[in-house]
Amino acid sequence: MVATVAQCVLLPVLGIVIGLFFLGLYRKIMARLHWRYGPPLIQPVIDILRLFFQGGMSHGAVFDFGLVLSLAGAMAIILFIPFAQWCPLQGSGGMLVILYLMLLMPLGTALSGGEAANPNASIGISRKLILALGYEVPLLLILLSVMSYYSTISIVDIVRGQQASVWALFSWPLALPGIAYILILPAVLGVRPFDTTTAPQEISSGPLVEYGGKYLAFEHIIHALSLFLGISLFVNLFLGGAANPIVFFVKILVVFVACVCINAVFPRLRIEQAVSYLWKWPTAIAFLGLVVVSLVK
Amino acid sequence: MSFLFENSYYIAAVGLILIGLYIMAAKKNLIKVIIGLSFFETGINVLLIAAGYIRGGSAPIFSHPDMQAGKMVDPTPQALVLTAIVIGVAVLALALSLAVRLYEHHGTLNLRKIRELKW
Amino acid sequence: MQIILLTSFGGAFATYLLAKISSRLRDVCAVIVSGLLVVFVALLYNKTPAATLIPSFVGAPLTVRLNMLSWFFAIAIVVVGFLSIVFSFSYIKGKERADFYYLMMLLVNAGMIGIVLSADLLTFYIFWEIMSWGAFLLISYNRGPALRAGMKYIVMSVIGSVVMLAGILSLYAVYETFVFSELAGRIASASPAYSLACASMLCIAFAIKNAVVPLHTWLPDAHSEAPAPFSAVLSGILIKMGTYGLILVLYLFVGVKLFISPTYVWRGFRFVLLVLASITILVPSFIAVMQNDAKKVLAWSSIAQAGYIILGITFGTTLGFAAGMFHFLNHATFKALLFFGIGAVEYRTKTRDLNSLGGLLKRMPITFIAVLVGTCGLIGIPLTNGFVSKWLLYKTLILEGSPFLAFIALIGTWGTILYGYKLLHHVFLGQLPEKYKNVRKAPASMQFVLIILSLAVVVLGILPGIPLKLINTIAVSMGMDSMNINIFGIASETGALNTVNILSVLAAAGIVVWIILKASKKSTRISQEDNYAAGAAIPAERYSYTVDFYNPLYRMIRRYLRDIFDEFYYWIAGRVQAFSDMVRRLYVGDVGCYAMYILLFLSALILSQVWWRVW
Amino acid sequence: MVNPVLLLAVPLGLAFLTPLLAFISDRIARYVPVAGMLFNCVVSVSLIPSVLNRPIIVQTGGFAPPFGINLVAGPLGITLAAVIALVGLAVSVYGLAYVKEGATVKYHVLYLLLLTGATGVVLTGDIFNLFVFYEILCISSYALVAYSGDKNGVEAAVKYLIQGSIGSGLALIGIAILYGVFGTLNMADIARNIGSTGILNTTLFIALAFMVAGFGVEAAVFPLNAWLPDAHSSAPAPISAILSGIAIKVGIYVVVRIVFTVFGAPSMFMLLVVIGVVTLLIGEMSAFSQNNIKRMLAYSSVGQVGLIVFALGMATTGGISGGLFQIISHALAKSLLFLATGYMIYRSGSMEISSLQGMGKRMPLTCCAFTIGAFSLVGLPPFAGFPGKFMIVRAAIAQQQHLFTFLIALVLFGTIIEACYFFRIVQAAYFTGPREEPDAGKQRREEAPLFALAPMLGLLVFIIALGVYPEPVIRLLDSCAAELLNRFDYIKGVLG
Amino acid sequence: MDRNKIGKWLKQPAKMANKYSLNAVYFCTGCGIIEIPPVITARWDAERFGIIPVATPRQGNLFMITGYVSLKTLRAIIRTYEQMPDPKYTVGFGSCPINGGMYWDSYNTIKHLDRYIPVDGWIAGCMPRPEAVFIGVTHLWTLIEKDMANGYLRYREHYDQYRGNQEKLLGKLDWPPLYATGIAQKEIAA
Repeated sequence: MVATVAQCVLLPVLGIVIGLFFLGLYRKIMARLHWRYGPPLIQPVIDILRLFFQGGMSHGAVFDFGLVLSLAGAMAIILFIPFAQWCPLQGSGGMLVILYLMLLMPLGTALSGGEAANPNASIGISRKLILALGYEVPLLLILLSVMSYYSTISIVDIVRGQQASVWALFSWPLALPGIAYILILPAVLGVRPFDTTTAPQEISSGPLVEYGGKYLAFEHIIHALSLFLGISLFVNLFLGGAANPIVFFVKILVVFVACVCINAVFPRLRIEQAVSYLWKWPTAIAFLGLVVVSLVK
Repeated sequence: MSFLFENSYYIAAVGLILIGLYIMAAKKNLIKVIIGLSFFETGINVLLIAAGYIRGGSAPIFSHPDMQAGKMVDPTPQALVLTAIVIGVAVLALALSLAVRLYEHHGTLNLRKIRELKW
Repeated sequence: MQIILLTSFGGAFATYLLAKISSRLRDVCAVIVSGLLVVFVALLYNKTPAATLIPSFVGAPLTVRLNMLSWFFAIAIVVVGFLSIVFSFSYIKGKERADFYYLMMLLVNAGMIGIVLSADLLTFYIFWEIMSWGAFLLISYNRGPALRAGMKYIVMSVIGSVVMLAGILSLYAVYETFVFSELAGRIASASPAYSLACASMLCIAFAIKNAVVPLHTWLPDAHSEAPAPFSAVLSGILIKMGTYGLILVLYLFVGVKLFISPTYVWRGFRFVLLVLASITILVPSFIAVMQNDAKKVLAWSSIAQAGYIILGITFGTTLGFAAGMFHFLNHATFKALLFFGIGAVEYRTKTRDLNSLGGLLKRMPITFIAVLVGTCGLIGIPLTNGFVSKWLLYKTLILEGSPFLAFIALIGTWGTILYGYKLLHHVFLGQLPEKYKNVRKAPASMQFVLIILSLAVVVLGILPGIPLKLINTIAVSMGMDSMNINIFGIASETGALNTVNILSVLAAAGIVVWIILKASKKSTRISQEDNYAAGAAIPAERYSYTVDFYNPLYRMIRRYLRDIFDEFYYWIAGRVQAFSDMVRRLYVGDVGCYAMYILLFLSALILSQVWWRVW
Repeated sequence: MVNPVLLLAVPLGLAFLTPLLAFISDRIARYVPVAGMLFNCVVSVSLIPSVLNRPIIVQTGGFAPPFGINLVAGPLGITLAAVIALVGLAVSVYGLAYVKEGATVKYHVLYLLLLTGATGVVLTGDIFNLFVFYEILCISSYALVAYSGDKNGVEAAVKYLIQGSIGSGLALIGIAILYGVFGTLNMADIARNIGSTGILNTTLFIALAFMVAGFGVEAAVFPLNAWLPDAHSSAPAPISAILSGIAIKVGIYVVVRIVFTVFGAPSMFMLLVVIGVVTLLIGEMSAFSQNNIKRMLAYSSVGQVGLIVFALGMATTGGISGGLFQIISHALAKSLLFLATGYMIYRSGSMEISSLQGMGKRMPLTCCAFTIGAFSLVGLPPFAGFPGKFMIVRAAIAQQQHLFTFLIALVLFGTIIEACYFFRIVQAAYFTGPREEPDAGKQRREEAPLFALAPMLGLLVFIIALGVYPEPVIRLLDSCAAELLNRFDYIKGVLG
Repeated sequence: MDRNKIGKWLKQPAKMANKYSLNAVYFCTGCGIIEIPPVITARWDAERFGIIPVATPRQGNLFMITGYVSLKTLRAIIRTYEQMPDPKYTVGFGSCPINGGMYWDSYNTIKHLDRYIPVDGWIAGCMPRPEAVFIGVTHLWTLIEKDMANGYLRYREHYDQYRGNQEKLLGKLDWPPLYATGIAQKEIAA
């Protein structure tokens, strides 16, 4: 019981720390790929600190509420996804709960951005939701293939199943959804070339347009958490999770760095281009994967 | 030949009926149609009478003690025909009076032109 | 039982008569009647009375009975009916023909109660028809486009009715009975083809009412044009009478054992139903995204949600059945809530055009919260009731090896998210247009209804065990396996659900974040005019991006989402009309020709006999 | 025990008394039809229990049945007589208010004659007598159609007269042939002579064909019904009501009586079924896109006739009692519709459906009556149309034949079309037109007068009562069906 | 650069965070903006110092007025400045904002930016080189360190004056005053 509560407290903090680290790393890697020196790794932390000391501007109760919902949702999901052997809420609904809790992040941001009443925010939200629809099609196919392959809706069982044999990414029918997941991973994470949602140059950073001060700080944290969550979901589903936190951290780090390195060289896609990409190859592969999995079963 | 002779009443009746029906179906003028109606009814009346007629039979009245019922023509059709004639007259009268009214309204009795009520 | 029916029908007419005296009296009477119904039905919990209404109608008695299944439906009917009456107070005040409106509301309500109470198909059919034409009169109530909607509704409804009549009588022709309980035993023994034919006919009728996809076209128009309180009833309850009918057919007449048995006939039947249900989920969800009329969005959404219910019920496992039943209850709550909410907005702003609304959050906060909760339920955000039923559905679909169905259902949920957010955003978020600056809060009676239903959505989401226990009882009585229910969800080896964990985690995280938010440097409150617009001041009229909200998506999917069935039905209707026009050209108006008709008939009759001896 | 002859004698006598009374006072003359129909109503209803046991045979002039003219007051005859009297009563009360100008006295005379004819047809046991009553009915209806003397009325009357005369002439030919073959005019006697072979020789068949074609004109089955839409739509409202409600039902009665009882020709049943379905479809489809409301109602009558003939042609107890029930419900509902429409047209001044806009406000009760009548015709519970339709469909499905399955599908299709146009009118009456403030509505009310409203409400009560509790009537109709189906009982009952 | 001195961070976290996270509002007022891209891209890489351009004033704390300010631009500048959250720093960039520069006799540009919004520092030159920008930033750090970059406080303090100047030049402004104005105006009148 105490251990569970401790995990419940610890894991979100860990998630935030790792997420911020990833953000810093992301900026650093990007800078290096641009032949720049780049900011220090802790630059995101400095930014967040600064933002907390800056007075924010609130548009109303829902403006606050949306962000709280978003961040709380992000923190809650961490408890449902195994971090190595730690998964405090494994018996509370499994993958399906994760899927639905993941909605809270965009929904909260969308509510908050909507209350801000800025058209740029509206456009950004619209893009966010369309993009989400775009990557959910292959993502759902992928998740369903994994779940029906292991005949379970519990992510812990899926991890256990892989640890018993091989990693799903390297096992036969599940390799297809694995590849599809790799193809859509940047879209899930919302990094380049799929950062149309918050494109600063086009729509003044979209839903974030009215965020200043602590609100923006929260938004950064949410972004950090979503990076962490997206990758740890991938690691759990296809790279067999991990037996101890260090290995897990290494795994997500490797995946993240690979993902960033590959995608940093792409220019930003237009939203239709993004969606049509997502609905072509990744969906086709994922669909094939689901067909094969249901035939194999 | 004898067939024609023996059935002459029936032939006449059927002929009248067919003439009447032809007129009613084919003629344009309402008065002619009414005349056709009259033909038609007359034909039916003849048919009824013919149905009860016995060649050489007497009137169905026991005016003579020797008379046998078998030799008499059937009286019932005659009674029927009387009724039918009355009915026919009534219809005819009504038809003619309606024809007058129709002419008042339309200025014509041509049934091909009186087609306001259709479809 | 009789008291319930007497109250419902008598109450309707009493209300109408009292309305002639005073409108205040009418309102009171309507509320008393609908409230009494709630009480009566609630009192009958877990009782199984039965009664005969008319000993012999057309050679068969009209009987009523109550069991858990019908109680489950009945309680939803009376509660939503009660709330819709309460909501109507301010909504209908000052509109024309309010007396008639109340009469019809109560009558439709009574019809629905009759449907779920009836113990035989004849009674069922009679109440069904009463409900149908009552609904027709209510749908047409708003005039204008409502006429077309009403026409469409009643034509499809009548088609459904005649098909159902044919189905009922086909059953009767073989089994010589209308009574459910007697039919239940015997159908399994009949020839599969015949019982399949009967079942399909009944299913078509129920599918029309339930708006399963090829038969759905009446619903979007009817729902959006009906008066708001009735839209809520229509969407929440009335179309679910089709669901009730389907349950009767599939689980009672056919029997779940036979229905999910792997025999060729029934497997095909079930397959067809499942495919239709998944199409019903998928396509309408995305059509809803493209609508610009708030109630049309909800209407299409009703079709899609009905698809979930049908999918659950036709899937045939206990979990699937539970999902369908629970989703019925949820849909009754959150969709009624949404219709009420949008109705309140419409009442205040006199429009439901999404492109012209906006920013009402600051003017109608309670309504916003209600619609937010309703939308969350619709999407299935955890801690709302929609989540639990969808969870059950997905779980059974995945574990029983139908991942494709699960996929379609999940994608449908994404459509739901898109239009759900669109609804919230266009009505409540964004800039408040000048002309709605002075919009007032919804009236108290409306707020009461909204609050009650919002609470219901949340409470059922946190304590799903309450209805699930009931559903479990029903499922067991239908001959299915029992589920392991606890108050916070479901426990099993293949994946448990525990809402209290989710609740506590979310609540804790939310509180922590909230405290951080409040504890850090205080933010200044700014108005919506103070908004970043590249350094320009906000134009006073409007500054809100709502037209073509999902434009890139529309461009991509619009051409695939034509309502071809609607077009097809209109085409058929046009053909029939043209053909009818041709037929009536037979009566040319020329009496000679008519005389020829008579003679031709006569000669045809005689000649056919003389030559061929037909007769 | 009342003598059924009174059912004929009283209205007939009153008909001739009316002009005399009119010398004294026009006012009294107006009430004569009401009195006559009230009397008929009471007598026929009081006769029902006794005829259920055995039919009452009335001999005229003391001749025993084969020779004299007799009345056969069986269950079917008395039931129909009661319906005729009931609808006649309602329409005559309506006429008190509606018929105000023109030759009112002649109207009442003709009206009484029409009803006498109708009652006579259903009660008589003699085929020529039947023809005579039939002609009384027809001639008075020709005259009544033209009663208003306007353009359409006269045109319709002329057309009706020509077709009707051809029809009755053909029927008379049939009677003549029968008489030529058997030498008797008593229906029971003819039936006995024909026997139960089931297959008719050519002569008999020709007689049957003539009679079916002849009487079919009044029954308005498909190719013979061209007069109906004209006459029903052009006649004054009460006459339309009585024609639709009663006259065509009498025609159907005659056809059915001849086919079932006199000839006992099972081979003709199929003909009836087919004709019925064709009539139904053509009637409903023609009504579908009508803009003239009365014409639409008239075509709807055609459709209903088709349904009734279809039901009767099935020749099963269920089918026949369903068809008879449909006769009753249609008589009530259609006359209600015509009565209601009469005042709606009177108030709006046009027969176009579009002119019914806002009628629901102007004449709420009339509109309500119209709506319920329409619902009943469509066959919605809890109105009288439902049990009838239900029984018909049940009987058809109970046949368990593919042909009937197909036909019933067509019938139901017709029902759907019927629903379409009736609901359209209901919408037009209630939900179109200018939206009004609730207070302003009261001033513009122009409800029909009390005398017009009372019969409508009376019919309404009957429609609902029949719809809610049809069982007694169905039991009555079952014995009527038995009368039709067991011709030997009929023969035995009449001839002893 | 004292970015890595943990003691300072613990002592004055707000000041340190403000210093090393200067987010510049990406607002191209005039020709001077042409020098900003080299500053933030690979050649000079301002991100080393935590300086990145951001899309909206809500997110930024550094406002660079890059070049001449026409009347129309001034309106937007004022609006943008007011929308930035406190603390915020303004830097006049190039000679035009300082004294009008080559547009000193133009009818349509302003000569002294600091009449309309408070300016914390100037970077002179026409145009200043990127190096000058970095020098300007290091000066700004010093000012922040010494609490002298207090333009936002001055703006609040003398809001009436600023607003008065703005309205005198631009006529009626489309947006309501940021701070309450009544009391101070009375003082002026007195």
